[in-house]
Amino acid sequence: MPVSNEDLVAMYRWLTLTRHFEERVCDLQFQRGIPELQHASIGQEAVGVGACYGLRPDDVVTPSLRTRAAYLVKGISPERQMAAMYGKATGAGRGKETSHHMGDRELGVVAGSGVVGGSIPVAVGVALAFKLQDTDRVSVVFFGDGASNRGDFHEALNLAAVFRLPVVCVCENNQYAQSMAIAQYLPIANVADRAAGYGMPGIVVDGNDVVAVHDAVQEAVARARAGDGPSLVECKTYRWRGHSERDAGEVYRAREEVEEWKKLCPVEKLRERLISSGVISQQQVEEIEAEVSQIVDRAVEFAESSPFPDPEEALLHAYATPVGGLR
Amino acid sequence: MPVSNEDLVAMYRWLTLTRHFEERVCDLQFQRGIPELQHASIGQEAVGVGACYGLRPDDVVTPSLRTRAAYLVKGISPERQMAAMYGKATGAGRGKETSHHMGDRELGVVAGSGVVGGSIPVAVGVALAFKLQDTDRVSVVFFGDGASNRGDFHEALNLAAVFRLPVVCVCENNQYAQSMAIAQYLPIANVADRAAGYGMPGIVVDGNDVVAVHDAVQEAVARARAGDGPSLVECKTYRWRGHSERDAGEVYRAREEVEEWKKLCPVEKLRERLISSGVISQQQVEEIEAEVSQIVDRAVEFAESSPFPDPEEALLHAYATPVGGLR
Amino acid sequence: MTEMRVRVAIREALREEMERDDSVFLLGEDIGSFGGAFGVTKGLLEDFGPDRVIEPPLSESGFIGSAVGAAMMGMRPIAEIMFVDFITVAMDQIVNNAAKMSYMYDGEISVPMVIRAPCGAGVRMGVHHSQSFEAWFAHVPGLKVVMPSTPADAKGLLKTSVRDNDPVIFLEHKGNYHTKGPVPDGEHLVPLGKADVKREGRDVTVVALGIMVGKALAAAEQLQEEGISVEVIDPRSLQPLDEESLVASAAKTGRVVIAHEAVGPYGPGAEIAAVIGNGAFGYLDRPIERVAMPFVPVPFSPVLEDHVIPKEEHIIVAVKRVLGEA
Amino acid sequence: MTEMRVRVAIREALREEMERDDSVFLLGEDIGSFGGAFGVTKGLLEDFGPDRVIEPPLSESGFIGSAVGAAMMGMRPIAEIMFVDFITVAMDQIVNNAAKMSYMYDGEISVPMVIRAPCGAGVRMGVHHSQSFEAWFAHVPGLKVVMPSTPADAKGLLKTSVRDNDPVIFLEHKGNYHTKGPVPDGEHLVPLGKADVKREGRDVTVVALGIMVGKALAAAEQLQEEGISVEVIDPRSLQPLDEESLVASAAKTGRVVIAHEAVGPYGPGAEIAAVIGNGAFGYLDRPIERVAMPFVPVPFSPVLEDHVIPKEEHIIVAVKRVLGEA
Ligand SMILES: Cc1ncc(C[n+]2csc(CCOP(=O)(O)OP(=O)(O)O)c2C)c(N)n1
Ligand SMILES: Cc1ncc(C[n+]2csc(CCOP(=O)(O)OP(=O)(O)O)c2C)c(N)n1
Ligand SMILES: [Mg+2]
Ligand SMILES: [Mg+2]
Repeated sequence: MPVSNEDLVAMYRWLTLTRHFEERVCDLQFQRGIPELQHASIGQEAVGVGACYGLRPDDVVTPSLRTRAAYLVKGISPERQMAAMYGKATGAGRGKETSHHMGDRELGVVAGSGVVGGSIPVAVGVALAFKLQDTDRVSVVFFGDGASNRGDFHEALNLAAVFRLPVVCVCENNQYAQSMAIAQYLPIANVADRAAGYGMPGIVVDGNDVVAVHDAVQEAVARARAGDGPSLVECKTYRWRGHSERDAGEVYRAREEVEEWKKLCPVEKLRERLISSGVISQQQVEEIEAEVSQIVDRAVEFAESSPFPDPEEALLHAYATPVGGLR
Repeated sequence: MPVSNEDLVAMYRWLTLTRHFEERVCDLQFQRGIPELQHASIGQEAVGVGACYGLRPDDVVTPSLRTRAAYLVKGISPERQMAAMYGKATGAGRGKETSHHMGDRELGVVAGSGVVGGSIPVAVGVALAFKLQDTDRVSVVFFGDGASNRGDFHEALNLAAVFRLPVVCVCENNQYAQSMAIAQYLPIANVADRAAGYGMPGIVVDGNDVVAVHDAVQEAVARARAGDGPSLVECKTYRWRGHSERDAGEVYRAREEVEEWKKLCPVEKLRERLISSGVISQQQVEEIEAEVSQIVDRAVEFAESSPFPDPEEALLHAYATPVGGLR
Repeated sequence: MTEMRVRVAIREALREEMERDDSVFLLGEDIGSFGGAFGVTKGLLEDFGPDRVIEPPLSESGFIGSAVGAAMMGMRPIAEIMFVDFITVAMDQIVNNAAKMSYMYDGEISVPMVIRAPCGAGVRMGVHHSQSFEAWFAHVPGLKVVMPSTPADAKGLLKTSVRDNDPVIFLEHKGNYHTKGPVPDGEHLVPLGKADVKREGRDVTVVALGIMVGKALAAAEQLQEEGISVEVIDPRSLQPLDEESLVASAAKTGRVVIAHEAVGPYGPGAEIAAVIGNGAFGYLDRPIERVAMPFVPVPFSPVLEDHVIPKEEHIIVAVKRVLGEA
Repeated sequence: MTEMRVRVAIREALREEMERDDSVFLLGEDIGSFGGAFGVTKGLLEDFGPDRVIEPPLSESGFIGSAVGAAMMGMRPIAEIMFVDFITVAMDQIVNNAAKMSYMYDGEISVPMVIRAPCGAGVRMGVHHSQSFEAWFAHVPGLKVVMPSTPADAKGLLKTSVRDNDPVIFLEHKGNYHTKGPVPDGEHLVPLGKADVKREGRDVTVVALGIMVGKALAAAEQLQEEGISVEVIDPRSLQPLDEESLVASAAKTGRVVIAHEAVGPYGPGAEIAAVIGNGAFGYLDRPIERVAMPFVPVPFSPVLEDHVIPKEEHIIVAVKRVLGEA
């Protein structure tokens, strides 16, 4: 099913919102002393937007450490995410979790692991449940190029392939794992080439082209939903900022490289397409900018005006069934 | 370098010795109460023989759980291996280790892990040392088809590829992991196809053809020695007996299948070649049989007449540098 | 009551829970036609089919992780690790995913899964097939840790574990599978966090875990002949730990021996000793003694392995020591 | 003596040992131009080149396992795990390979490697970046476990660890990297297995691990003002553990508080309490108190995290409790 103009505009709005959200956090990180260390996804927004736009509400997403867009598109409000960054009671797990690993049971988001790659088997297990429950729900999991070197990637994809589970594995290949360049750890051209080792389709797409991502993932989702098993979709993109806001990202790569990639901005790319094809006007673009900027303003206001959790709450909910003194 | 007739005869002798050794252990397992549970390699002897024959004494081998031939060809005497099976002081680690995971520092054998796949990274580390030490020694590691599903396989092969380490990864594909048939866990045709995911050569050979194994491994060894990095060599073979002597191997596979594979016996295969090409006579065959049979007799005698270790030795050598009460 | 072995009691628990609740399924290598390395799951594939008895590829991290995901989606996986020694490859999934989810979601999600794992020494399989890691898991908030000793407890604790909403590490000593004992007929549930006095006594308390319970009872029997009255108490779960019952028994007898098969240092007995030392302070007549595996790996050779495994006689010596007789 | 931070002391130790011995090399993600997540290895790639400062792919099991193999072949790898929380993915390589080799070869081979891993809470990174697992490793025969608290100890213990022939788990508390202190000039080695009395006192012994040493000293300072004389003793290594010195201090003061950042149950303090409870039995006037993280994961939000981290004030309260004042 080709995307409609409305879809394109909607995706554009998500891209813009993600960009604004991330930029705002970067601006405020030190200025306001936001406790969560931001791992900005700026430059990579098209992956999460393209992959999650068009999912069913009952599909389940497991994010990577840099998948802000997925959280937004899956419906976790900017307010809640921002509050999570501030460690507020209105945030993730009432302050227990960071925004970039948060889960949401109702919205179908699995809390991510801080251990890179550790969430891939979990997401495959989500798909296993869907299969056992005889539903046609789909599990979508995001991870980085670095994560594709972890044993869990291998074990999880193999498991998914053997049981033909409804899972779409989306690799956000941003060319770096922290300070290490992909050539230091990937001895082949594409992460997607590893799919052949599990007999599943491995697709490479321009990760800065939200439509390309969307189409590839939707195709994979359709396969999964039809019972035809898992896929690996690799989205080639780039991390504009450092690994985190504590990393200027400058010791291990050339500024020129960053500049080159900035020319391939996923937000601009879609904007140009929309404008040149006459789908939206420059004015509409500005309206969207203004709108999302306000949304982010409100998110910051919400976060800042939210209360911190009661410290004593730290002692609760390590267990779902507290017995014998466990809480 | 093509194998000479002497090489062929020597390999035939190793095959026969391995077969006899293994058969004897199976015979004696319950009859004599041999404490080590045998995991017989019968039917797979060509893999270890072909891969280890022709290695330099300073090359290092890391066996799988079913690589009796590798131990023998690397020079661990049948006496010592048999004594290890009996848990004698003349065995592996003076009784601390079983015969099928034993190591030998002098002979260049790394003690295997009982955790399937766990030894692959260790063997890659051996190769890393060789590279850092600027030698042209080679590390050869054996593992099963089941092990190729472990994360350690993935992480180790990737590491080896990234650093172009001198390691040859030999997969003993015997079609089963314990009771599970390969179709239950390998969603592709060949384990060797996974090599592409690491950009290293992946070669499939008839694992019952000792010459084919030898040639493929020697080629890979030459590549490794020349600094051209790792290879994955998959040897297709079959486990004639159960997973261990406690498993009759009959619930999960058809007798016919076993019978079919027995027709492809690696020992017979080489014998026929040697006889039909006139390299050895039937009489020589019988002489070899008699000779290895005696070797195995002596190994059993040695094992049975060897003393058990002093029980107190159990308390020693958990540490290489005993300090502060540690021993 | 029906006499049965631990192996059968566990199988019954699995069967009953699978019958009771469709969301319960088994996940493990060789648990199907093969019946599991120790024969525990024999017959279950035939009875429940391959959607309830699932054999994943040899990839413990992958399948334990997938059990976490399935549990979060409303299933109740019971995963089997063939030997607890191999659980080392799945530690991250257990410690950082299974154990953390409830907290990360502030209680809004649960991970109702059980990991069954045979533990312990005595099978002549050497350093990689004989370990005991219960102390590790009991040190992880978010996990529950169960160690049954009798067929009745094995059945009742496992059924409770399956119904529990938290991840439970269920440790079955390999040497116990053939242990026979009476199991109550009909629905039989044993709560987590309740120690069980396996034998009442006055003079000394022996706190014994898993396979050591049987050895402690045998030791108590022998000591009785010498007029020494030994109380044997089995915590049954290490997390939660029934501190109150342990302290009460210790306060009553004033002398305590703790027996487990794991190595001593930083082992489960350390916590139990610390808890009792604190809770029964002033009631103890003698220092607490620990009986444990010496601080070495478990060697293969029978003479070596037999030398390191803690036995009845070690308990007897320790009891005499706390009585001031040795 | 030169004043320096722990971070620099560790870097000096690495540098000196690399200069001294060609077989020493570093292995870890982002330890090169980036200098490591905590800046410890800054400058070492430049000085020693990529054959001595090796950056493997993101695969901790793979590269820790490869360190084992390299160590068996005569190298002395120092591997870095970026946060000890991630060591869960490499447990098998550590526990079943590194720790077992010497025993499997009956002492004929050794695995001289060090695994450095930042541990502990306080960095606002939540459940997966804040844990303390020292008790796990100290429970594994074949491993040595070191936890420095001061710059001098960090340097001296690390140098000793590099020269040791056994695998050493070297745990650096993230909150300690910036701690300053004097470090002896020239060759400075601190033995494993020797506790250090960081402050002498008469009334109460505080056994403190890692980052808790500084907090214990601060608490002692405050308590001094109230006329309470606190002895602070730092085991420095948990394996080997200097039981004698701990018992001697406890016997002297008769009152013991144990402080660590790991969660309490089955934590390192359990073993220390058990050892002291046994060794100093009869000398103790009051039950041993433990100060530790409550039994929950470490939450992200600053107000929550600050609430669970054990602090000076908790030590003060515990000291008063063992003095019968609270
Ligand atoms: C197992 C593990 N090793 C190391 C880290 C530290 N770390 C956090 S993110 C990261 C890089 C991950 O790279 P990639 O998977 O490509 O994701 P990206 O950050 O590029 O989105 C590293 C090394 C970690 N969190 N977990
Ligand atoms: C991590 C791990 N999981 C399970 C086992 C139990 N086990 C021992 S051998 C084996 C089968 C291994 O299959 P494969 O790698 O093909 O080797 P083969 O036995 O066929 O030679 C299994 C499941 C183990 N030892 N380690
Ligand atoms: Mg990346
Ligand atoms: Mg096999």
